[in-house]
Amino acid sequence: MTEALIIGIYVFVLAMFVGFEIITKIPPTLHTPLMSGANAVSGITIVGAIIAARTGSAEISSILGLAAIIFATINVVGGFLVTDRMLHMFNQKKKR
Amino acid sequence: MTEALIIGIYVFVLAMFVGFEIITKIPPTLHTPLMSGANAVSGITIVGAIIAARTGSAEISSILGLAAIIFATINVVGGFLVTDRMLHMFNQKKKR
Amino acid sequence: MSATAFSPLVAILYLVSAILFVVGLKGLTRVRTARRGNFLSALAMLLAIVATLVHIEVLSWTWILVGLVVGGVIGAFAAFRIPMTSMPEMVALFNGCGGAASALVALSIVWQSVLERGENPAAVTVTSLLGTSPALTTVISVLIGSVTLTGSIVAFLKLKGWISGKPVLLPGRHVLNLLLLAGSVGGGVYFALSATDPTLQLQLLLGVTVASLVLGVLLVIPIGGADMPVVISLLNSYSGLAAAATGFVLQENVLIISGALVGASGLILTQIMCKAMNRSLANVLFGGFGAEDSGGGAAKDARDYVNVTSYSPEEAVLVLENCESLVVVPGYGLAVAQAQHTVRELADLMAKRGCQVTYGIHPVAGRMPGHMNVLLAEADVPYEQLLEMDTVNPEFRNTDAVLVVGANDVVNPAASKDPASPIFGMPVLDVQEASTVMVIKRSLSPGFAGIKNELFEYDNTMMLFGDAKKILQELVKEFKEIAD
Amino acid sequence: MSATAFSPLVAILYLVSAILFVVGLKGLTRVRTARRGNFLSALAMLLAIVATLVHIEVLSWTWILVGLVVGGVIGAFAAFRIPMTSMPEMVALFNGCGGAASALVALSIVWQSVLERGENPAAVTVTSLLGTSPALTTVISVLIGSVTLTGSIVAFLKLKGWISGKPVLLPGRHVLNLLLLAGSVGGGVYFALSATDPTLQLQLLLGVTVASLVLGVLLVIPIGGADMPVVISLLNSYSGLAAAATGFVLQENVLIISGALVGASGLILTQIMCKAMNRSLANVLFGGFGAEDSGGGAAKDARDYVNVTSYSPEEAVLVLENCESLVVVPGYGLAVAQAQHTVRELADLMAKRGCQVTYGIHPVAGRMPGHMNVLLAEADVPYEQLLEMDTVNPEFRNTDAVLVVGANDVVNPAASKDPASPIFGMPVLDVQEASTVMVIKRSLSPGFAGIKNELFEYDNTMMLFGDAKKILQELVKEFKEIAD
Ligand SMILES: NC(=O)c1ccc[n+]([C@@H]2O[C@H](COP(=O)([O-])OP(=O)(O)OC[C@H]3O[C@@H](n4cnc5c(N)ncnc54)[C@H](OP(=O)(O)O)[C@@H]3O)[C@@H](O)[C@H]2O)c1
Ligand SMILES: NC(=O)c1ccc[n+]([C@@H]2O[C@H](COP(=O)([O-])OP(=O)(O)OC[C@H]3O[C@@H](n4cnc5c(N)ncnc54)[C@H](OP(=O)(O)O)[C@@H]3O)[C@@H](O)[C@H]2O)c1
Repeated sequence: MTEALIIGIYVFVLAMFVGFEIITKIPPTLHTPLMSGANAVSGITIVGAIIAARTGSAEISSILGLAAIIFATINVVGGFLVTDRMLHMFNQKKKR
Repeated sequence: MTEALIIGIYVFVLAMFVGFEIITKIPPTLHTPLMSGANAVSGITIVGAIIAARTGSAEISSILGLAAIIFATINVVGGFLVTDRMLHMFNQKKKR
Repeated sequence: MSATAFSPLVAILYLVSAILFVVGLKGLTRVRTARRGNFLSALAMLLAIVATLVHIEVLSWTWILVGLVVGGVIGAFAAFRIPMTSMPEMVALFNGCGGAASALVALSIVWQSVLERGENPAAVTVTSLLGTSPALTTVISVLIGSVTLTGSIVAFLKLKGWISGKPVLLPGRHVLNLLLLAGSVGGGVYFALSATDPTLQLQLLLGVTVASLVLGVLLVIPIGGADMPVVISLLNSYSGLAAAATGFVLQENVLIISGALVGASGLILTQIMCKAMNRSLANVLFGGFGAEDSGGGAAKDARDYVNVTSYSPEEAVLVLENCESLVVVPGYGLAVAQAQHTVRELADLMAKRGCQVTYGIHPVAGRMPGHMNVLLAEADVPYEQLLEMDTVNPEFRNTDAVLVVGANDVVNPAASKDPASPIFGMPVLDVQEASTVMVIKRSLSPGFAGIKNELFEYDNTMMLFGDAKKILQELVKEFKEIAD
Repeated sequence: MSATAFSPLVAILYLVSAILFVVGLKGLTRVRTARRGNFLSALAMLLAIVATLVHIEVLSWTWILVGLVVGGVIGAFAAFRIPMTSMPEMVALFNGCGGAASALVALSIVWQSVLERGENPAAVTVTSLLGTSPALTTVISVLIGSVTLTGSIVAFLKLKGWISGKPVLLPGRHVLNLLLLAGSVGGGVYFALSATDPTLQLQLLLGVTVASLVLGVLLVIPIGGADMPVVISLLNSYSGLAAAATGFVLQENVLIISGALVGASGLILTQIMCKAMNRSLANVLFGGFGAEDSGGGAAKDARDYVNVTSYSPEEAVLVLENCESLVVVPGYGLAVAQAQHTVRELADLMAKRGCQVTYGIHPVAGRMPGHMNVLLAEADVPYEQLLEMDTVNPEFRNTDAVLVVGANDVVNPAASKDPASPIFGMPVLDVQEASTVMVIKRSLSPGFAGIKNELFEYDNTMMLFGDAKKILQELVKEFKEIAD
């Protein structure tokens, strides 16, 4: 095991703890928005997709990268917008 | 800034988040035990003290290291024992 | 990062982005802060993307821009076009995209760093070039990403009704799944540890990919359509873990952190959802709940019921017009009939006559968490009128009438009375305590749990058979006639 | 780690240790799990120590063992010997030890890696040898560690009463503190960034050490003795941050993680404690609360009071023997008089006569959080009889008698009635609602906040002047006589 892997594991474990702790009691109304918001966050893999596609060559790796960018962007853009749409609905109601 | 420093900062920030999140509502009875328990944990600097004193030479660094070990061990041993003593009292009461 | 040189500035930007993700997700757990939380997460994502673009040596912008624009347009279009009530399907699809992206990134890294090297490609393997642990995390990323992709697609199809929502229980499916999993993991480990031949390594990788794609299908197929929200939440957690695995491959902390955040919060949310249905996660995943052969108390049609009294809308209005308090209990049927606007119209008419109208919302009514809230919010029902289960349950004994619109399991008294019932222990709405209970549904067919509901036989229950929207429209019409 | 080669096994052991610290600290926040939590933290520490010993190349065990044994014996001895009621002092001292250790480790690293090198020491500085950021974190560790050390010692002395608990308000202290802080930070930065001359660097480091030691004293001296628990909690947070800084110097993640955990949890706990007193942290640190010149409503003695009626223990017993319900409200005076056993004796006698006895515990009664709980636990008072403020407050109106033993501020009605009062807004126990209030204290001198308490003038208040233990003993004696 390399030092880089170990450090990754440290960071991973700590972030898991943070993830477990911040989600505690959550009202049922927010289950779906949280799900779709978190889902959008998992689109962070877009960073990797950009790195994969950066050569812009016609080689397989770049084509895979392009596909990855498209999929990841759908996930990110769609996810955040859909979440906002849902939450907007609740907020509107509360203001009255 | 070196990569090592940055990684340290990542780990530090994540651990701060964990620390902030795990302490939420805490009954007043536990304020003092938590304080002294956390205090004992900060004695983790004993790891550094051992490293500092490992040469066992008569040089200043080792003497500083020896002093550091003594202080850190007082903190660790005293802290955990005193916390346990306090908590023992509460527990006893509850069992009846 | 393996692909690029270390830059402190970019590392700091990534750190800020990770912090914003934490703060954003935390915000999403409170109604007051949810929207800002989502916004902060989106900002974090933007920051991460910009930092990446600044950081890496982009050799050609074309594909990156094409990818961003195409994906962005599709995503935005989908997000704005779909009706609110199809949210779970949409989230499933988006989630599948995330899984696919993680798997594709890992595959692309393999091609790029090994197969497409200028030197003799036959001489190097992923392991010899990148090291054992990146090779291992690559294959983990591919495995989890692929399972997420096909699992999400199956969930989507089930929710859309394009394939049967019924659990498909293949014989020996547990053994088959175990074999596939063992094959994928074994192949992956062999890929990372022992392969010395690049051709073999490539074959192994493709084998793992195919096996995990199949596994994703087989894992979700045996789960009933109505359990899909739980499955999606779990797959969402997986897509986070896949992103984290990609982060290990690229040695990028921001991916590891955000991926782990999603992984952990997805797991917690899945557990919360299972708890609300009073079932274990294992039961959801492997129980084949809702299949034809589901346990005792199964009911298919009217033959199981005695003493059911059916009423006409006119008769119902005679009761309703004298009510001083009404609780509307919506369920999945409201969504099917798209009757949210009509129910609101009726409620407004009643309120105008001085009746106090509230809505009793069961946490798992409908087919996704918050389903009823979303539906009623779309019809502009005031937020204050929506009462949660714990608030409304003590009120029923003082309520004149309850109007159950397309709900079934969430008002089934067996859940608290009959220990043999499959839903025994799930907290339900005690509508039977009210003076009169009106139930609108099309027939005596069961709800999601596939069991009989003796509420329909109670003496104070009036059944109004028909499509929810049609019945409600008739009620509204009758009411208006009275008013004239 | 700079001092040793990387070892995956040790890194994993450290990770397990860090996880145990998290789980342990979390456990400490619930009564049910607190003891196990403390045990897990101790286990984590043991694991970290063992991993370190296995890992590093120990050239001589003598000093390490001597250090561990000497420190362990002193720590254990102190922990077992001190009475429960001196906990805050003890924690302060332990905390000072932690700060000192962090500072010493940082200093030792400087000596070891720079000054004691075989080569020409004049040619290298900390910065040139270890790099800028380790140099910077070294000086941070020294700074925070030193402030923690002397600050904790002053807190200890104030609590012990060896120096005056009164705030010592030097003129111009804010300016002086700012200068010292600026000097330390400036010196530290210069040390890390620009020094090229090892002699100058050494002088700077010693200068920073001395300045921070002085700063620690000056920061705590102006704070009143009764605010020491808050100060100790804050210093506790600092000692965590010092440990984290040491972790940066050594590039050891387990130190960074545990240090940050303590830093963060200490901050939160400090805030919680300030909130319970309804004061801001800034007010605690810089307000000089409890000084001679403290604002309106200050009261020194009996001249400020009219209409105070003093009773004898015999008269009090006449009232008590007819009570059906009694709430004992203990305060700081109970601790001073060490009257916890006697109060319990009285309560038992009352209970035997059929009176229902409970204790009303204010969250900041006494001089440390949980002070009263610890005290009464020592006297074996059953846990169920201790009621928290929110539980007991609605009960007072139905209570026959309240026995206030050495409490003052926590039963001061001005907190809810008089907006000009310095303690206005702090939630208090509404003892005046009971039929009779008996107050045991030695005189009419004020409590910690230094203000008048008009409760003593109320018509339903009976003052019993004298040392709490003595008065209670007399009450017990009278009671026994009645029983005979
Ligand atoms: N909310 C979630 O997150 C979630 C997730 C997974 C599972 N579930 C499960 O889903 C169930 C939800 O309970 P529920 O009471 O809301 O629904 P349900 O028990 O599934 O019952 C829905 C009822 O609506 C009726 N219906 C369907 N279409 C209709 C229409 N057009 N007009 C009128 N009635 C119609 C159906 O009867 P007819 O066919 O006779 O009309 C059916 O009995 C629970 O068992 C829960 O555990 C919920
Ligand atoms: N608990 C914490 O964590 C904490 C921390 C910081 C500050 N504080 C502050 O401390 C105060 C606590 O309130 P409190 O009501 O418990 O105490 P208090 O307001 O300080 O009053 C204590 C009273 O006990 C009396 N007393 C002292 N020795 C006695 C003896 N031997 N026998 C009988 N009476 C004796 C004193 O009056 P005589 O001199 O007339 O006898 C004094 O008025 C609050 O203001 C709180 O904000 C608490």
